[in-house]
Amino acid sequence: MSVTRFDPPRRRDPAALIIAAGLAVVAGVMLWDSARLADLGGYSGVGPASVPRVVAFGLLGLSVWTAIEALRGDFPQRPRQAPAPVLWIVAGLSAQMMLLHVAGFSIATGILFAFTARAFGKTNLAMTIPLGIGFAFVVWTIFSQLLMLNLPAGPLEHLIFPGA
Amino acid sequence: MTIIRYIRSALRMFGAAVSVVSDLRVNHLPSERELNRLGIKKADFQAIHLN
Amino acid sequence: MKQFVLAGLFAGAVALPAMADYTIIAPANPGGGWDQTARTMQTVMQEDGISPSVQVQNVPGAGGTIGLAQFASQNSGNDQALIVGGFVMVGAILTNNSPVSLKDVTPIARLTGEYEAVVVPAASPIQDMKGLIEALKVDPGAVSWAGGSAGGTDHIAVGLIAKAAGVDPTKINYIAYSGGGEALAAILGNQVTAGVSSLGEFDAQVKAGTLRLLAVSAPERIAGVEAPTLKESGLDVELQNWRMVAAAPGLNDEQKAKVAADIEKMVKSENWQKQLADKGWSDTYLAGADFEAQLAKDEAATATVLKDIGLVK
Amino acid sequence: MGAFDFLLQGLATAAEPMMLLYALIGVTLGTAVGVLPGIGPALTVALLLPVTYRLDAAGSLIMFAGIYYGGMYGGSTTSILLNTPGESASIITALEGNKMARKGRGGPALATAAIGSFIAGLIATLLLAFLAPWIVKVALVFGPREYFALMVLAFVTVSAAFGDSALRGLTSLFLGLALACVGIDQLTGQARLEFGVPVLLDGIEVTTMAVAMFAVGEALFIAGQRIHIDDELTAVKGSIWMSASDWARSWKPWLRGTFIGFPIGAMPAGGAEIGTFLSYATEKKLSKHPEEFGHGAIEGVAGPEAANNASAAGTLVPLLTLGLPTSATAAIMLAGFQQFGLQPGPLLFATNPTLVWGLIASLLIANFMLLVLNLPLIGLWVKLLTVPKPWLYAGILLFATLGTIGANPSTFELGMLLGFGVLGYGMRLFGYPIAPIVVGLILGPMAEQHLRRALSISQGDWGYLVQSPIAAVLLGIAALALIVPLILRARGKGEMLSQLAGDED
Repeated sequence: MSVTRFDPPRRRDPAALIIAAGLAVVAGVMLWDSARLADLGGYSGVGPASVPRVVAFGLLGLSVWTAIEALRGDFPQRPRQAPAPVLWIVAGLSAQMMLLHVAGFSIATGILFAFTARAFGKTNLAMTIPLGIGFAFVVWTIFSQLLMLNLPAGPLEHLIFPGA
Repeated sequence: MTIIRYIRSALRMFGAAVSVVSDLRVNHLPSERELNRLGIKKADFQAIHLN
Repeated sequence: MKQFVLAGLFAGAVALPAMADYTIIAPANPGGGWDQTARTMQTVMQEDGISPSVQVQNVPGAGGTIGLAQFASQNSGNDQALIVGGFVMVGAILTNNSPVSLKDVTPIARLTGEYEAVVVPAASPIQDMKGLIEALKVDPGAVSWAGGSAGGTDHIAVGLIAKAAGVDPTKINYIAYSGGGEALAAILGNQVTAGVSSLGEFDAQVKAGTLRLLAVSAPERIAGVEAPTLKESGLDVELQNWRMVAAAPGLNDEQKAKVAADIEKMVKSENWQKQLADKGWSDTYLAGADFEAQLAKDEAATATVLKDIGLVK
Repeated sequence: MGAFDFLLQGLATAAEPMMLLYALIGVTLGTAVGVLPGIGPALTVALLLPVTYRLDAAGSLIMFAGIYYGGMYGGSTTSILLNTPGESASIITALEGNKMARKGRGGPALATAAIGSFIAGLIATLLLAFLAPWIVKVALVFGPREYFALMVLAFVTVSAAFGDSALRGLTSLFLGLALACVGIDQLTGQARLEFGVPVLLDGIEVTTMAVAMFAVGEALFIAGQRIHIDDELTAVKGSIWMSASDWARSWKPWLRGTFIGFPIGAMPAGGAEIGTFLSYATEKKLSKHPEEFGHGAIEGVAGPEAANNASAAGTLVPLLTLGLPTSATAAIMLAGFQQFGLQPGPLLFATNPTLVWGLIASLLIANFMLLVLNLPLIGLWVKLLTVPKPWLYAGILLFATLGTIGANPSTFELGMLLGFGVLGYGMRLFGYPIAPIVVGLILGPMAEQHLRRALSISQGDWGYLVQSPIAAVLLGIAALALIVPLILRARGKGEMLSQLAGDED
């Protein structure tokens, strides 16, 4: 819910061309997948492959439309974005994903917490990582022990709750 | 006559509201013309921190 | 915080090694039949002291085959892990080409079961099973059947009925819904010719007179239900949508006997019988070699029907 | 039994202590997320879905509805005191509300917003209760073709007609429809687009997708913007209570806002915001003090705030009676019903009246709770605003991933969360609306199944789809809604271009 102030440029937009290509690729994958499905239309005449095909052709059409708008420069200009904070959050999510089953919920999520705070300007990771792990551990305790949610436990959780 | 004018103005207002909202949904600043139709000054609108 | 730690340690210390802490996998979303079965087992086993602590874990998806695959691969030799399953799983394994089948786990016992019911809207000109079969013979496409998901018990029932009536099962016009409840809307709204689902799904509407019950798939008449069996209607079809419990693969005989004994203790308890009565489930407990024989029979029959319907090649 | 008896029965259910507790949790959480910028009710409900696995259905749904109502209340606080809307439906409140606060009339502004929300919530919930049985009666004859037509209408209105660019709206919708194709086809049991990944057999989790789009995508976008405006809190000075003239100037806008907001919320893809803008414009037109607008006119707070709460209740009409979500929050609530194996729609009123009427009645109770929570406790809510952004977003992402992990602790699911989060970020960056992709994912499979069922019943005769008058009318409206804006846009192009040339910015 944020608003960008833009003035309409009139030039080719390579990024929009990439979007058009991406849409075409998705359509291609859907067509390829639907080709291997058995036609079990039965009495309706519309089988499991029909709707994916229709959606794929729709996407192809939208891809062409996007390409035309891109070439005519009708695409809206994008707000200026700083790449570093975005990458910090992506890195945090990736770290959590890879560490989750190795290090357990608290450590993995604590790193995500610290990296996100880093993206928003809290740069001192030596302080935010322990803080994040502590907070994530409290959350883990509440949700896994009280609300019986199935959250992966790691060394930290096993240390304090040997039964987990 | 007045009824027709009333309906037309209501419809125009509705159209403007739809257009402003759809602009906001895709993170665009609505156009001055649409905002004026709703009785909103663009400067006032821009003063709101939309984030 | 401290109290939690202490409580955790305490709970760990008092757990007696002789009693198993079971984890039951319900391979479906919360609220469904398998989930309810697992949670009823949890209640009874804990309350009757069969197991001090029982956990239920939902692993939904693909007719239970996702939960089954996860269960079989992660728990080999673990005699504290159980999974709930049922007849729907037999079909789902075949239609989904699941790499894991019931042969990869250790089936322990059949617990409960429900029979299928064939209904038509009260306004339908069809009065009995004979009328429905005649319409089916004239034009199979014109008779639309609403029921649960494709390849499930309801679909198999329709396939078996068509086959028994001498109609090509590939020609049936079966309309799948995500469950009997959703199919009910279509039947009540006169959108389809007939409906097939578990008797329990239609019970209230049959009693209210908005649906006409044509037949049930039980071997003999069910007490309190005024409808003939399919067999009485001249169709040699008998089908039960059963639910079972299985243990992990790779158990030795001793472990298997221990799990089977715990389950038997649960089923024989008053608490279990009371829970079944509350939920309207019938006790169709069957264990050991008898259950294995029944399972093999059901698997073979299902495979044939699914091939006949055209869902499995 | 009439609606009134059902409502009384529902009140008995909703007044059970546990249900009251759920409602209280819901409205408290809802107000909190309404106050905090960056998290809306849709995201909150999506985050809570996995946590409520173990709770009972009625209690969880009552909690979700409380969050929805609470979110609509809470959004006004930040608009008035910070000039920062907590929710898109309270943007317009900032216009007059913040001006009032700067003049030291923050108290009356907050009061008229809270009382207006209460009155609108009360009337609109009663309207919901009395309208629902009628719509249910009509909807009971709905078959697959009528539902199919209804969904086509929702697709069109959510993506094409209301989008700034039909291209981007439709692209978002079709991406949602493409994702909806993933998984086992329910009508034949065949696996589609699953690429050998067993988790995908059951399709893409709506909650994963929604959390990724709303939480991860939003956090990435805000982080990338880097312009973090220092929010300036306007202290509430002077009397908190409304003066006699404030009351006199507020009551009509409250009522008008209610009757503008309710039907717009009930329209497919209407959304709460449209009602708030319309209410503002109406109040300005009808006001005896039009010159005060733009300088803190109380009508400009009272009307829109009533409209946004009324539209929340309006949204529940199609959701409960037809199973049709018309906003992102409603779409997530639909996923909540489905989690408990319930399908909202006419049949739910017949098979589970206790739950439906308990839910409706609990909305009335929630409304009273909100009034109590909001008037005296404003100071407490304002404190929430002092949470610095780094901790706020770090917390949001922590809970976003907690929800996903709780539902399914798999690396793959987290990978999807990240992937869809980046997609959501890209969509925001390029001006693609988010709602169509979510609606496409949720309604896509339903639309496909209804279409194929309808064609199965008619044995392949496409004409059957339009032979029912209801279905034909719905499809006709959908076609108009798709084509008319395109024509208008094409015709208006020349005019627009000359406008652009003349625009100073």
